[in-house]
Amino acid sequence: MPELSDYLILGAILFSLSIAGIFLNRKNVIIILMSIELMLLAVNMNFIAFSHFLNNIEGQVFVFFILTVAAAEAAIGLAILVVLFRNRRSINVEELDTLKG
Amino acid sequence: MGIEKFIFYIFSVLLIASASMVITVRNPVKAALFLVLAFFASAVLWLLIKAEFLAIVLVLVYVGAVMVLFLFVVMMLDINIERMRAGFIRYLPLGILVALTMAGMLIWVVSGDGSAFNHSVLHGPSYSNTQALGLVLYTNYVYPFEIAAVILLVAIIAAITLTLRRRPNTKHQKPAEQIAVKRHDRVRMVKMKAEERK
Amino acid sequence: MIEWITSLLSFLPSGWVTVIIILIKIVVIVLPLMLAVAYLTYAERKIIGAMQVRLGPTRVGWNGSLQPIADALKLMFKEIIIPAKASKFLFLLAPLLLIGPALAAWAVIPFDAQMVLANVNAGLLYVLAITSIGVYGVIIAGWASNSKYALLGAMRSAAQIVSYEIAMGFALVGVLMAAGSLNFGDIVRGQEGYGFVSWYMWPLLPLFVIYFISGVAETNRAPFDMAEGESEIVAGFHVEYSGMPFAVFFLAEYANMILISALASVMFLGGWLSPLAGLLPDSVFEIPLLGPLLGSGIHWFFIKIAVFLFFFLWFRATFPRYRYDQIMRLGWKVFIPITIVWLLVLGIAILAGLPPWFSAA
Amino acid sequence: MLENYLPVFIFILVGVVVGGVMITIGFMMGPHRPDDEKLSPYECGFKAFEDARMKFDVRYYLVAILFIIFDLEIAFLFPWAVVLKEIGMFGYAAMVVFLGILVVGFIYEWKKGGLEWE
Repeated sequence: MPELSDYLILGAILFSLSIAGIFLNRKNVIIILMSIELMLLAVNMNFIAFSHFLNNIEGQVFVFFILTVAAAEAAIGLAILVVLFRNRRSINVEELDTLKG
Repeated sequence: MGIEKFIFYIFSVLLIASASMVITVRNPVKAALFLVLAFFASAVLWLLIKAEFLAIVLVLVYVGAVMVLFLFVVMMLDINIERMRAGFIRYLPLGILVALTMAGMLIWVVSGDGSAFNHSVLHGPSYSNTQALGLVLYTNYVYPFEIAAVILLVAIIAAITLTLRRRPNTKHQKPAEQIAVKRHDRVRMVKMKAEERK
Repeated sequence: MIEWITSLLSFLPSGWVTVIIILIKIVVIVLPLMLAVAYLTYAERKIIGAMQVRLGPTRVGWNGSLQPIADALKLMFKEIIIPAKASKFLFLLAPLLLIGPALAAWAVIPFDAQMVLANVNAGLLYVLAITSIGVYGVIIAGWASNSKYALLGAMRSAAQIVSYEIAMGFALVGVLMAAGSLNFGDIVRGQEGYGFVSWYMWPLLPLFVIYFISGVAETNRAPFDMAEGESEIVAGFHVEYSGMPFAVFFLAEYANMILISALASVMFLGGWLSPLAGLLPDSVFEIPLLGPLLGSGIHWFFIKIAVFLFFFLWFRATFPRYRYDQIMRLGWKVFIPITIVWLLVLGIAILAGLPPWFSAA
Repeated sequence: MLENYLPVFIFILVGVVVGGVMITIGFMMGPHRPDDEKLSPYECGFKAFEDARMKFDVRYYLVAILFIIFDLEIAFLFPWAVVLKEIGMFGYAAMVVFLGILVVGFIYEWKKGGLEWE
C-alpha cells in the first residue's frame, strides 16, 4: 500500500505545479482558473489521504464541501469570463484595468 | 512492490504529467482536456485509498459538468492564443523557481516515516463509503450542508444576473394558452347566402 | 468453466490469470452486445417498416436478415475522410469517447443473481458518472471537425444531453431512496416479494416515466433527435464523419439505447426477477420446463430489455420531432419540478414504511 | 474493494480499444483518395468563408452553469438517499431545507426567463 507521505508528496508537487501555472500564464484567465482547480485538487488529495490514514471520515466531508465551493467558483468565474469577453473582446488580464483609478 | 503501489505510481506520474501539460500547452482546448485527464488520474488515486464516493463524484461533477463548461467556454470564445502567450518565457525562470522552492519545502515537511500515522483499518465487504459519509454529513455537518445550499443558490443567481440578457421582441410559445384556446376564439362562423356566379 | 480456464492457465502468475478471466468475461458481454446492436438496426428497419406498412430490408439473406452484416462490411470499405482543417487526433478520439462509456457501463449491470462482472458498491453512481462522459464525444466531435454545422449540432446536442442528465440523475436518486443501496444487485433484490407488484415502477411511476423519456433524449433518439434531424437538416455533430468513425458513432448510439433499456429494467422492473415469482405458489416453479421459464432468470431480463427497445422504435415511428425550445422546456420546466416534488413525497413514504415496497425496513 | 474495480477499469480500456480497432480496420480497408473538395468542411454548396469557431448564444453557457449546480445537488442527494432510513426525520428535514433553498434559485431562474429558448 502507498504510505501517507506518498500522497502528501504528490499533493505538494501538484500544488507547486499549479502555482507555477499561475505564474506562467498570468495573462490567460482561463488557464489561471484551471490552475486554481488543480490547486484545490491537491488540497483535496491531502484531505483524503489524511482521512484514510487516520481513519476519520470527516476529512472526506470536507472534501465534499471543497468540491462544492470549487465547482460554484468555476461556474461563476466562467460566467464572469463570458460576460467579460462579450464586453471587451479579450480575456487578457492586463487589459482588465478599467477600474484602476 | 505491491500492486497497489504500482497503480499508485502509474497514476501519480499520469497526474503530474497531465498537470504539467495543463500549465504549459499552447492551446487552451488541449489544456482543458489534459485537466480532464488529471481529474481521472486523481479519481483512481482516491479510489485506491477507498474514497469511493468522492472519486466517483469527482468524475461526475468535475469531468461531467465543470470541464464541460470549461470546454464550452474555450471552444466558443475564439481566444487569441499568441497574445496570451506573451510573457510565458519571461516568467518561466521565476515560475520554475517558485514551484521548486515550494515543492522542496512541502516535500521536506511531509516526507519521512509516515507509517507511524497509519491508522487505516480494513473494512469488510459490506462497508459502504457512501453510507459512512452520509451518516456524518446530514447529522454532525448539517449546518455546513445547508450553507452549501446557500452557496449554490448564490451561484445560480449570480450566473443568471451575469449572463442573462433579455432580448426584446422575442416570441415564446405558451402551451397553457394554446391548450386553453376554444373554438370560438379562433373560428368565426359566418352565415351568408350563396353568391350568384358571375 | 472458470475453474477449467484457471487450471488451463496455471502456468501463468495468478495476477495474470485474474486479468485474463476478466477479459474473457468482458468479451462474453461485449460480443453479444455488438451483435444485439447490429440486429437492433435490423429490428428497427423491420418494425418501423411494418408500422408504416412497408417491408423494410428484404434482399440480403432470408427476409433481409443479413442486412446488418452487409451494412457493417460496407462501412468498413468506405474511405475515412478527415476534413482539412480538423484536429486529427481529437477528430478520431471523439467516437472512442462515445463508445467507451456506452460499453464500460455494462461492467456493473447484473444479468442474474450471480452474473455480474464487477459487484461494485457504488454501481449506480458509477453508471451516472461514466455515462456523463459521453457528452465529451459530442463536443469534441463538433469542435474538431472545424465545420459550422458540426459545431452547431454539437452545441445543441450537448446542451440537450446535459439538460436531461439532471432529470435522469434525480430519477436515479429516487431509485436509490427506495433501495437504500447503490449496488445494482441490492436494488434488484429490494424488488423481490410479490412479483411485479413489488417492482419499483409503481411507487416511482413518475420517476420511471421521466427516466425513460430522458433516456430517449440522452441518446438523441426520435422524437428528440433535433440535433440530427436527418429529414430536415444535416446530421448534427457527426456531419463530417464517414466510414468506420461514423459507424462507431452509430454503434455508440444503439449501444446506449440498449444500456438505457437494461438500466430501466434493472432499476424499475426488477431486472432478472420474474413478474410472477411470489405470486404463484412455489410448486408452479418446480414443474419441469415451464417452471424455470416462469421463474426468475436471465431470460426475464432480456425480455424486459426487448420491451424497452421496442418502445424506442415505436417512439421513432410515432411521434413528430420536437422543436428545440420544446425539448428544453420539457427537460427543465416539466421534468425537474416533477422529480423534486416526487423525491420529497417518496421520502415521506419511505419513512412511513409504505407497504409493500418499503415496509421491510 | 479494489478487486471489484479492476474489472471496471479493464472494461473501460476494452471499450476504448474496441472503438480504436474498428477505426483502424476502417483505415486499413478503405481507400485513400483525398482531394481538396472532399476535405473541405460541409457547406450548402458554397465555399466556407469564415472559420467555424464562432461565438455562441450565451444561453448555452447558462445551461452548462446550471447543469453544474444541479449536478452538485444530485451529488448531495446520493448519500442522503442511501442513509435516509438511518437518519430518519431529522435527515429528511435537513434535505427539505436544502432543496427548499435551491428551489428558490430555480424559481428565480424560471421567473427571470433563464429557461426560455427562443
